[in-house]
Amino acid sequence: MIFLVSDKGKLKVAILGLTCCGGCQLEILNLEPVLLDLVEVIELVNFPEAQSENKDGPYDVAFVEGSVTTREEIERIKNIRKESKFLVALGTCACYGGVQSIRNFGDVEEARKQVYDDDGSHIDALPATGLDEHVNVDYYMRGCPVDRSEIVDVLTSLLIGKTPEPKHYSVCVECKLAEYACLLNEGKLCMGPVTNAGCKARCPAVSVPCDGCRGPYDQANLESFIEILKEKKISVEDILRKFRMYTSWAPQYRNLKVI
Amino acid sequence: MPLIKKQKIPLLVDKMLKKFDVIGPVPKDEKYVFSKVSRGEEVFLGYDTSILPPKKIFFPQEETLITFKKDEQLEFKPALEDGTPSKTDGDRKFVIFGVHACDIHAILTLDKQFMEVYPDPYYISKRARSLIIGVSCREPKETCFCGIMGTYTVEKGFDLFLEQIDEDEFYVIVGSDEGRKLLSAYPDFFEASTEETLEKLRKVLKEKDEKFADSVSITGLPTLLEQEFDSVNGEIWEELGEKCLGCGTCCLVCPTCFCFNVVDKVELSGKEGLTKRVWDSCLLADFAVIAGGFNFRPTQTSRIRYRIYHKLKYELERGGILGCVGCGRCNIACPAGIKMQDVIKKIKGE
Amino acid sequence: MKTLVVNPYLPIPARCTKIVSQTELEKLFRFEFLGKTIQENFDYLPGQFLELSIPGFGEAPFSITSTPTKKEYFEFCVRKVGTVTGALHDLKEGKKVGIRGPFGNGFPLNDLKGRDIIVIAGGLGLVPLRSLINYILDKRDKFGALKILYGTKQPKELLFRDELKAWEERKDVELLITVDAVPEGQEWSGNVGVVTTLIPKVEMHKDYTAVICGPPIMYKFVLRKLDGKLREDLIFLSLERRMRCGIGKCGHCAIGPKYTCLDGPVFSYEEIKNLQGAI
Amino acid sequence: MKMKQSIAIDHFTRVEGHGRLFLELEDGEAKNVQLSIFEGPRLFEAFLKGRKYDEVPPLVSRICGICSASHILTGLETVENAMDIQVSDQTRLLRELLDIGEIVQSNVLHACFLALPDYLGAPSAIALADNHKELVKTSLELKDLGNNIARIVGGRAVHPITTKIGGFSKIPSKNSLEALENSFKNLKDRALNLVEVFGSLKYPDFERETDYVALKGDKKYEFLDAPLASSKEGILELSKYKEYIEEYTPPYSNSKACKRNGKGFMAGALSRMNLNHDLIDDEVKSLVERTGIEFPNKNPYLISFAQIIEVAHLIKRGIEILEELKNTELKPEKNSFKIKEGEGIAVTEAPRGALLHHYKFDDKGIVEYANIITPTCMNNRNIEEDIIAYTPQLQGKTEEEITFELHKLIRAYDPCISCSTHTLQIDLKSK
Ligand SMILES: Cc1cc2nc3c(=O)[nH]c(=O)nc-3n(C[C@H](O)[C@H](O)[C@H](O)COP(=O)(O)OP(=O)(O)OC[C@H]3O[C@@H](n4cnc5c(N)ncnc54)[C@H](O)[C@@H]3O)c2cc1C
Ligand code: SF4
Ligand code: SF4
Ligand code: SF4
Repeated sequence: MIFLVSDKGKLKVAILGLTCCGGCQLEILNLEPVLLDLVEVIELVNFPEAQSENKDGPYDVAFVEGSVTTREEIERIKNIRKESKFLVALGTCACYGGVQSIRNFGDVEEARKQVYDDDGSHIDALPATGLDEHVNVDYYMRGCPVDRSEIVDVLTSLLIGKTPEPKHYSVCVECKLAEYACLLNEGKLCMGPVTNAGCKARCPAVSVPCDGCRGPYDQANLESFIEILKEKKISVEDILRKFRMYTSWAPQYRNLKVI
Repeated sequence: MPLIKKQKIPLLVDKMLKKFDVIGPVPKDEKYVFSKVSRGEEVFLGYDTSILPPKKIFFPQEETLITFKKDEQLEFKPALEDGTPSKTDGDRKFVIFGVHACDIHAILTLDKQFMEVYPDPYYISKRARSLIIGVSCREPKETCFCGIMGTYTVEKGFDLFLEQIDEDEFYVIVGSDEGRKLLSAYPDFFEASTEETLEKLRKVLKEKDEKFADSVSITGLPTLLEQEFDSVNGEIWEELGEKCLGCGTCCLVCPTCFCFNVVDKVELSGKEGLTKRVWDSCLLADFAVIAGGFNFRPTQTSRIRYRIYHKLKYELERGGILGCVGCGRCNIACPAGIKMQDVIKKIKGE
Repeated sequence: MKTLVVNPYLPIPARCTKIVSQTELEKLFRFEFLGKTIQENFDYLPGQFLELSIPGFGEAPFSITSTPTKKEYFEFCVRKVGTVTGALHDLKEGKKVGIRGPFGNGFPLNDLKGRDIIVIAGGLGLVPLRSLINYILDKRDKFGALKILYGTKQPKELLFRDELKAWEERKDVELLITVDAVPEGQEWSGNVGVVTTLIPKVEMHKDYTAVICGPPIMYKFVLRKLDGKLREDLIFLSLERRMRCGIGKCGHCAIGPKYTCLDGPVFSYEEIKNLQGAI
Repeated sequence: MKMKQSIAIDHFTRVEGHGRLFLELEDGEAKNVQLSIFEGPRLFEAFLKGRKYDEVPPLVSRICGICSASHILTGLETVENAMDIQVSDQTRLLRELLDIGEIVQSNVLHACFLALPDYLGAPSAIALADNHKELVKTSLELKDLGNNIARIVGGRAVHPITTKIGGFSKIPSKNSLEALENSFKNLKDRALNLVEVFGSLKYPDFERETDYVALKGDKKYEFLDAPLASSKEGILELSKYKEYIEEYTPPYSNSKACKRNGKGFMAGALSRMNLNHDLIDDEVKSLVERTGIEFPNKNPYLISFAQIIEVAHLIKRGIEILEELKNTELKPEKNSFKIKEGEGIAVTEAPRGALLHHYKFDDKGIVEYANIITPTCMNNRNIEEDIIAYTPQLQGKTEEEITFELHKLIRAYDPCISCSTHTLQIDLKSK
């Protein structure tokens, strides 16, 4: 309900991690300018990366970063889900599996055996997936890493009792609003037209084509996009590799046919 | 009527900067953008086109409309100053230096949209403080089609217009009283014109008609479109719909597009916040979705068709002005290579 | 038509004075502007709408469902479907929201005065029509016959049950109600079938004026049933589109060259018959 | 009768990633120590194979969010080594600046947010704010400065974007560099003051001699551009790293560990300080001298102190760089080069210590072989050895106290666990 902050006290928040680089949690710690204001309105019930006194749920909101890569993690994420009213998949790893899901395209078990020979049997390496292969996710906060302003937006939304609203358009929108020159039109493989907005076109901002780290947006016209790339004489291998960077395990990309 | 030498323009801008804010085309990443300048030489009049049109000055990409407070009392306040070029200088006027003819046409259509029926105070507050100094294009660019739209010259909507008649000379056309005042405020920079210069002007204008005018014209287009909507030739739309990426950039760079979305933002305290508008695009999938998920334009085909109808037919029916000025920005921006003039030609069967 | 404020984007606060639950998803909200003079001077036409804003959640257009003949308050009947409507459903009596308007053209009272009228409502479409119906009933001698056809998906979705009963009992109103289906566990002894099945059940002459409001898909079927029966310039439809401003600026509600918020939401069939994307 | 006792710390807190410690004590002596890292394996070296050379830096950046710039910079250097690409002084300077941002950010994060609460008796830096508001504020501002450098030079705080092979995709604007310089200058005194704060903390009384491995500068305290050296053996030749760093996989961990000459060794701020203390900025040096703590030093708890000394030093170095950049005309560069077959190795100092990358490319620039050794892997063994050496000193303490002390010791190393779990090296031969 409206202005929950004043009505109901602090929001109980957990910030937890599975397998990833830790960069998205770091983006929470990187909220320096508002961090102290933030802890006025939320209670960090469980945040092992930053504090040593942590409690189990229930939580109002759990931010979970990282991909699910081991059996133990499957159990963990299921427990976290049970304990959380609102589950945010924090970052591209939690949303889609992240870079480590590139390995899913080969034989993971085979790879593990090859490296560890006999003494590698203790290592559990499953295909790396996003959280939603195992539990329901209430909000996908995409990005490798996430944009810290989105963290604040989502928290303020939840604080007033409003379900945060996802964006339904591509990076190009933010790129043009910020008046950056179009890199795709210069012949560079920019994933902007098929990628979820929300990063304010960080990469085009510094003349680097979008790598698609926020994954495909829901109405992305992949067929036309791939056709356009080919017309620009970008090789099929380069196209495929670009789709296999950060969000290769997104359902739309998993079985993508480029040729 | 007077004349100005090319090399004097930066000096004129320097002088103007003492009294006005000046916004002009400046280079950025091998393209151009309209931006506030601090020195006259930053204004680059030889620019081809800007990524975003000068529209962003009156109608910024993001603009706060209302701020609200919710403590004991619920309070709404208009946020008028936000987003204006001279936030701190109160009502300092600003000069937009170097606007092309097509963009002036576009500003006229925006004026209609924002200044009639429920006048928009946010637009007006900035529009009323602006002076527009136009500049002519000497050559049409490949991406432009002002020839088709008839917008390569302009008669009103500016305070001064600099028509280049020579490598280093501009003929100054006065478009308003404010423009006339500018001339008399900076007499040192202008020269009197002679019969010879007038002759040059006539010649330049005549050559322009030859250089710019396109064999394709828009006459009859609205009627053709009337027939085209669901007709057998509807394949045009299907084809475009398949190609279009739905990225929306064509609208975002368009000087006459005016659609926006409205969003609220709240402070962490939950007690204060604001309502802002952000540019929107009818090519985005959920533009016409209503509660319950019903989408009035459910396919990309229906969306791109709507945009083209809006530009070439509906705007004309509503306000007597075409919604497209042929500036070519959408042609440049469209990653799918969809070009408005190609569509026009196709509809006209040329 | 009077607008309340010079800045057309500026909401003014109003207090919620009464909330009555209608169905599982719909509630009736009564509001009053904070200043007495503002409330007293607030005038509107049946069929017009207001923009209601809940700070932080946003703004949404809602038809005024009360009649302008009641000066002390105004009412909305709102279905919970999303952000703003969700927050509104959580609202408590005594709390405040922002209001802008009224906007839109409203029903063409001049075309209705002195005429026989048939009102066709589907689901939530009854909300703006209730304003018109009560207006007509409050000025009964100024209008001719009044026939009301109303359909919902299932019995439990019927709105304004008390009023429906009151209308039914009046001699000068003919009210027919139908439901699409009767799921198990719900009681219903009336008509079953979509609202168009009611049309052949009422007598109409060619000069009847029809006023229609319902979900997008309903229009096509109703118009097909009315085709040739009534004059096209005397069929009026109230349409819904996405709206962000209510004043013809944001572009979302465009139907071809028309703006639902400025030129509508009420259109005559004649006006939109050939309009691309209207129906 | 022998007293057997086992202690398990199941989930480390205030470290990045997931790990646990298992320890068996017999009469107070540590018999069996297992530092195990159960963060899921990521298999970077496996999926790097088949990628194109220019995808390597952004991909390896994702090994670790905290030291993403170090991974990128090391990756860039490796590719540039393999393909004989030279970079300009401008690029070198901007890279150094970016690196300073990362070291400052990471050192402050570790020393002030993760380690300091142990010394001031608080469960977290956020809780610390109740009694030490100014200290926490300074730390936040310093960390923010580190991140702002990355935002301005790299385009983003975590996983920088502008860093391309051969140079930068975009040069920071004069204005933004000026703003940076101002924040450096504003924070300088407070950064120097932190040296005093950390110099006066009561560190546990524990020393153990080990082999300290780090880059060794010649004229300058180096993070990017100097040879690797050991306190025992002097300069080490990079191309032969496999001869003097032995990687192995403990059967209880998802992370590799390293030894040299059959023993653990230390990488990180204390190793750097032990090898390069004479190259510290003079003003900082005299502050350090006043604390009475001397380098080289064998107390691993002093890693945090060394980190703070580095922060102060780097703030001053940053000001120097920014002044130099102010006087140069920064231009966008287009560095053209030829893709070719080759092999490259590079080592730099990431915040937690030496970071080594090694790749082989085919003639199309496709990765054929990748090997990465991260500082956390280098330190894993040394931590275990420290625990063995330290536990006798803890005799008589309760289990809770022992757990706390050991946790503190592990935390002192600032292990970055995500960083270490990428390294399950696989030679994925596609069949
Ligand atoms: C003139 C007019 C009069 C109206 N009168 C009434 C009335 O009297 N009573 C009434 O209840 N309603 C009325 N409505 C409808 C009402 O305005 C909407 O229900 C309201 O705007 C919904 O707002 P919301 O914030 O609750 O929903 P939102 O949160 O905006 O959305 C609700 C639903 O819309 C869909 N949706 C919205 N955005 C998207 C998107 N981007 N992508 C996909 N789906 C999306 C989804 O299904 C979502 O669940 C009227 C509308 C108009 C135009
Ligand atoms: S640069 Fe990329 S994101 Fe920007 S408009 Fe072009 S394609 Fe879209
Ligand atoms: S531009 Fe693309 S790759 Fe870059 S941050 Fe945004 S979504 Fe990620
Ligand atoms: S710019 Fe091109 S691809 Fe993008 S929405 Fe417009 S027409 Fe479609």
